[in-house]
Amino acid sequence: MGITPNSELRTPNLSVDIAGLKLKNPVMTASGTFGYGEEYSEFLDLNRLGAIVVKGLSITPRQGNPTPRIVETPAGMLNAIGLQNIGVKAFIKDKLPFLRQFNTPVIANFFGDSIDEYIHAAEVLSNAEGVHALEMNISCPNKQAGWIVFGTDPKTMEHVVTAVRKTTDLPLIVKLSPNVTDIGLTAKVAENAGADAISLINTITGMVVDVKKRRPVLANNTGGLSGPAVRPIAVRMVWEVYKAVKIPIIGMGGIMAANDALEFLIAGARAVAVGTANFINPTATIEIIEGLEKFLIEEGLSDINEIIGSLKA
Amino acid sequence: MGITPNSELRTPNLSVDIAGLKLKNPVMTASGTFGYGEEYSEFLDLNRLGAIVVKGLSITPRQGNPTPRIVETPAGMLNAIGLQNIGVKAFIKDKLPFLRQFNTPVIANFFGDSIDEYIHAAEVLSNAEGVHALEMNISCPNKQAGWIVFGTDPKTMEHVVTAVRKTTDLPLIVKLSPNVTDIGLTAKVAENAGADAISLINTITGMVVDVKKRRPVLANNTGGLSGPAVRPIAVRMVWEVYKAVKIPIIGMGGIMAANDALEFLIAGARAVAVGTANFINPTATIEIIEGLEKFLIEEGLSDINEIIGSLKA
Amino acid sequence: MSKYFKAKTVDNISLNKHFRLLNLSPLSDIDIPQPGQFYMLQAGDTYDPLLKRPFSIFRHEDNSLSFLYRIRGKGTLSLSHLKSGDIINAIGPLGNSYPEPHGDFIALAGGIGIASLLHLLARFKNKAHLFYGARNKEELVMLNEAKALSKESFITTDDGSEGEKGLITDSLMKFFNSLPITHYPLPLYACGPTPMLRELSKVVAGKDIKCYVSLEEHMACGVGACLGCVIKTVSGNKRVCKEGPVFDIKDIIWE
Amino acid sequence: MSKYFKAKTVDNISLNKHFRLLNLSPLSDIDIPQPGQFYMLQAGDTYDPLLKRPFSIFRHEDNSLSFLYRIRGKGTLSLSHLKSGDIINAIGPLGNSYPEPHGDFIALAGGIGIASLLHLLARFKNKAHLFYGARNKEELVMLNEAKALSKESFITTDDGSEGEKGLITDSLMKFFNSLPITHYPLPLYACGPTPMLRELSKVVAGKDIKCYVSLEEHMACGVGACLGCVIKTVSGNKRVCKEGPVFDIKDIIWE
Ligand SMILES: Cc1cc2nc3c(=O)[nH]c(=O)nc-3n(C[C@H](O)[C@H](O)[C@H](O)COP(=O)(O)OP(=O)(O)OC[C@H]3O[C@@H](n4cnc5c(N)ncnc54)[C@H](O)[C@@H]3O)c2cc1C
Ligand SMILES: Cc1cc2nc3c(=O)[nH]c(=O)nc-3n(C[C@H](O)[C@H](O)[C@H](O)COP(=O)(O)OP(=O)(O)OC[C@H]3O[C@@H](n4cnc5c(N)ncnc54)[C@H](O)[C@@H]3O)c2cc1C
Ligand SMILES: Cc1cc2nc3c(=O)[nH]c(=O)nc-3n(C[C@H](O)[C@H](O)[C@H](O)COP(=O)(O)O)c2cc1C
Ligand SMILES: Cc1cc2nc3c(=O)[nH]c(=O)nc-3n(C[C@H](O)[C@H](O)[C@H](O)COP(=O)(O)O)c2cc1C
Ligand code: FES
Ligand code: FES
Repeated sequence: MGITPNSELRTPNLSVDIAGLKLKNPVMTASGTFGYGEEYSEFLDLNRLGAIVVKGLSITPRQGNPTPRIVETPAGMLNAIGLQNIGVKAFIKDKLPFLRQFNTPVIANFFGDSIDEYIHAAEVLSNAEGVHALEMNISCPNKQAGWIVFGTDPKTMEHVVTAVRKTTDLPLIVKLSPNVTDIGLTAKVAENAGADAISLINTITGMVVDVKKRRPVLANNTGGLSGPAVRPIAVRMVWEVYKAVKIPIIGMGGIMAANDALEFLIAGARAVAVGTANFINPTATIEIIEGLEKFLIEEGLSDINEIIGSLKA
Repeated sequence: MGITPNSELRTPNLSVDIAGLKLKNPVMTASGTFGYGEEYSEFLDLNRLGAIVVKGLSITPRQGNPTPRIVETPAGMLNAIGLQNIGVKAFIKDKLPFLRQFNTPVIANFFGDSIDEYIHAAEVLSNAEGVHALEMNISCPNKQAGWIVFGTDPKTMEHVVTAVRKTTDLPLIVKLSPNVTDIGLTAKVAENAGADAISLINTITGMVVDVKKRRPVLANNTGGLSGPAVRPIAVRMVWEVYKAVKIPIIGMGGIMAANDALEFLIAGARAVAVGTANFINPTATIEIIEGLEKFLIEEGLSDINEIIGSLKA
Repeated sequence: MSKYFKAKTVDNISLNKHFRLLNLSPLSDIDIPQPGQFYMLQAGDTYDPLLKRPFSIFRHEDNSLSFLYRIRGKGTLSLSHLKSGDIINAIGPLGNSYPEPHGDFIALAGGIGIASLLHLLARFKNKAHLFYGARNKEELVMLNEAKALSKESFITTDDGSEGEKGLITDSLMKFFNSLPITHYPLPLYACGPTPMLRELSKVVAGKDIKCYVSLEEHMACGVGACLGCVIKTVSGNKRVCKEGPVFDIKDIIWE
Repeated sequence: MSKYFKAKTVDNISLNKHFRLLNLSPLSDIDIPQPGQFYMLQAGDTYDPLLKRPFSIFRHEDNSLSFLYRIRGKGTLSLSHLKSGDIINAIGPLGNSYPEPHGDFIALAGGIGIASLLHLLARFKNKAHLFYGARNKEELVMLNEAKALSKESFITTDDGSEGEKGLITDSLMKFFNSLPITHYPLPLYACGPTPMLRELSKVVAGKDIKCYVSLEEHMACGVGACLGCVIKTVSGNKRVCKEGPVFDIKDIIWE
């Protein structure tokens, strides 16, 4: 398949740069689907990952929602974990030491119920040894301001991103909610408020009804849709964001295989995150990394950066 | 399965009322997936349908987009037909006579590039014998006002719905775009502007990339996602709209079987539309109607209206 | 008698790495398919893959339908998993068919395009001047069967691994040039990749010859309802699944 | 030796309308499963169904793994389509296991709950006082096998079509009352529907008896990463797939 001898010889460059953070390859884990790295370390070598994004953290521990928290949908799943987590302090004390053993950057995903909670979590995480970047999950309601979801209201979003930007020198990734009319606009707001990078998409709100019980299947009624079902929406949104901002993009949403990751990279993502796929195939990330290299060789390309944003549309 | 003898005897009532329009059952076809009724008439008896919603019509004929117009996605498909249609006049002259043979209400779906086009199409269709209701597709850009999609901008939407409301006495169904932050709000705007009913969801914008060609698969780059993949999103949106407005709701999005239709009805839809499912199973609508009746009998219910909006959440 | 029916898998024979021959026995009475018509087929009732895929009728005997297919992606891969006894859903026969030839005719097949033409060759034995080309020997599926049903045959492969090295449209061109002009017009029936058909349109341009081509487009419904499969013709948009798949090459506007 | 492996379907035996016995032979070396552990299984590589489903290890012999399952929805239905030779993906063994009994023990099974307990009965033959209940005779799957491996057995069905009519937890209660108090504490191992386990918690309440129950929750990952399967315990949230599925009944906070 058009493999020229010498392109077979040299292995192509897979490393990318996200706001000064050098990744050995563009494949990271999606927050909340990879725990704090431990669970999957028996299935794959964490050193091979581009980055590890940990489960969303808050300033204080969270118990999350009652069960059922999970329900399957066609080519997807809804989750309503309710952001259960051990809190930033326990994370730094009990989980970071394990992650520091690997030469893979750790990105701490965090969130809050209020701007103050965001600021505090960001401060604590910024001072922790072994946290290389912060990913802000703004798909949560602002309990102080009438439960408006930070990520769906430009003003609220601008405030919280600006505030966090002031409190950290780490690369700041803002993770967008897809539940908006104009994703390019929200990305622009984040960029102007000081984000170093954009990641998307977070899950899309959905519901499944148990028709005999006349009840939503999830105890929380609604949950977040992820998996292959959302991929075409996610790829479209990454492309719109790529046209709207200059900062790098981390694309995710239904990436199951290398070909899916390539769709995101070509549409403008400089890196990708793999989420739901880990549940079905614990070695999905590794297979995707190998698949990207294979693709570059077959296409006779020497550097992954050559295809980023290469979409002819 | 809990069938009491007498509930077996009397067949339950399936008929529902949408803004004065009486449907013998709540199952209609989704616009654009059933042509003008002819193609599927050799597979099923059109008299059995709750209503027939025809392919979207414009005041003048449209050629639509170049091909590929269709691409499959996990548990879904993208379409970029580009609203190809024969125009209202040819519809009335060549297609309505066929549809008038059946005692099934015909709902004319229509759209325009400008408020004027909407008004003209609505006028012509309202005076045609055999058109029982109008469904306004507002998921199209307003070419006079900088290509803002009518359905994603409350102001633009209010204007066009108000204008059309003035021009027709037929039941006016406004079909919402799901590509918005707050579907309840847009539904409210439509209700206040004079809509008699709300239908949702239209397709969600998505993209699939051909990684070897570095091109979107669709000639139009993006297309509208439909099929089972979108169902959890559609059910959630119907539930949100049910809580926001008083007018009846027609729910759709990934309905393949009776159980899916029940999810929508329980979440608050008074009727449902079947789209993509027709392509996979031309008799899907009939099987769904029979499945609804079976469910009511098994549950010992005598009237479909008992389950509409019965969600305990 | 409905065009939407269930059929039982008789067998699903592997011809080589890429090609399979699927034999189905319908569980209800079906319409008799004509050469050039197609069916929408789907294995299993999962929603992934979701849509049925179009396949030309390859052979029809009293109560059996046969399809020759090449494994490309999800849909054909899932078909290849079918085992004897498995039940599948089908819609068909769909679309128009090749107009009947009266006497000799030319059949031009590119690769898997042979699937739809073989039915025509079988129906009108020893009348065809067959032109069959493919990338290589392996892609020349059902070559012997096709030859046996034809009066004469011209074979080409891109790599010369079988027949002449070169494009099948070139040897067709040679054939035309060798003919005393009076020998036109044999009707020509062609099925194959779009580039081949586009090339053919140039070959026959200006010639007084009836030329029918079977086209491919992505399809969702297969019955004319979705408008997914349209092509541009001199008389406007036409649906490949309804007005086609067989078109007079002179009507097609190539893009 | 990875816990993520491919296995070949040996056979997939239909026991009756609802139940199947799936025998797999792993294509690579695997860890040895303990009674109470489970595997995440998935047939085929379609995205619908998307997630693997959890199934208790029913039997393990040198290089074969057996699973007893009841067809409920999409996932188990697709498993039921597996034919000999089909390759499937599996993750396991996962979770903790039943603590070893020393001497006699009580095994309480509700319906398909027998799947995880039978492995325990087989490992410790003729030590179990078996309590096995189900809706009806048909749902008492593997009854004879379970009886044969037990010292004594008490059977109930909701409709009395086999054994005593009534709830299995009631006959357990009777059993307790019949015992001279000194005869406690035999350890008790239970697996079955949540209502049965909740009932059990009342039966053993106040009694000085070690009682271990295997719980069910919807699962996505099965390895502790997604937090989808948590239950509330006296020491906070626990993951059924990781800290469980076997818990000391006294630690569980029922909702
Ligand atoms: C009228 C007609 C008759 C056909 N007859 C045959 C036949 O007899 N034997 C045979 O092997 N193939 C035939 N084809 C082509 C066959 O339909 C495609 O190869 C098949 O749909 C590919 O599906 P897939 O999921 O395996 O591949 P996908 O992964 O879906 O796509 C692979 C490629 O197949 C093409 N394709 C995908 N979906 C469709 C679709 N719905 N319709 C048309 N092309 C599509 C696209 O070019 C795509 O790039 C016919 C096509 C048409 C339109
Ligand atoms: C640790 C554990 C061990 C199990 N062992 C067995 C066994 O040995 N044999 C057996 O037949 N069953 C066993 N189950 C239950 C089995 O996992 C479910 O019956 C199966 O997942 C149903 O999937 P489905 O797609 O067929 O049904 P679905 O249509 O998905 O759902 C039907 C019902 O199954 C339950 N369910 C759905 N998904 C899950 C899930 N991911 N985890 C748990 N329950 C779910 C829900 O209550 C749902 O209402 C076990 C469950 C767990 C948690
Ligand atoms: C079980 C589960 C838990 C998640 N938890 C978080 C989280 O804590 N923070 C966050 O920003 N995103 C979270 N997500 C969203 C994912 O990081 C990702 O954005 C989304 O799942 C889309 O990617 P995927 O389709 O590959 O899973 C979670 C997703 C899942 C499925
Ligand atoms: C091929 C195709 C064409 C469509 N054309 C129209 C249209 O002309 N007007 C409209 O309002 N909706 C149109 N739709 C949207 C459907 O009516 C429906 O809202 C959507 O497909 C979701 O339902 P489904 O998942 O059951 O298909 C079209 C959908 C498809 C798949
Ligand atoms: S495939 Fe739907 S119109 Fe041809
Ligand atoms: S199933 Fe994911 S944590 Fe248990």
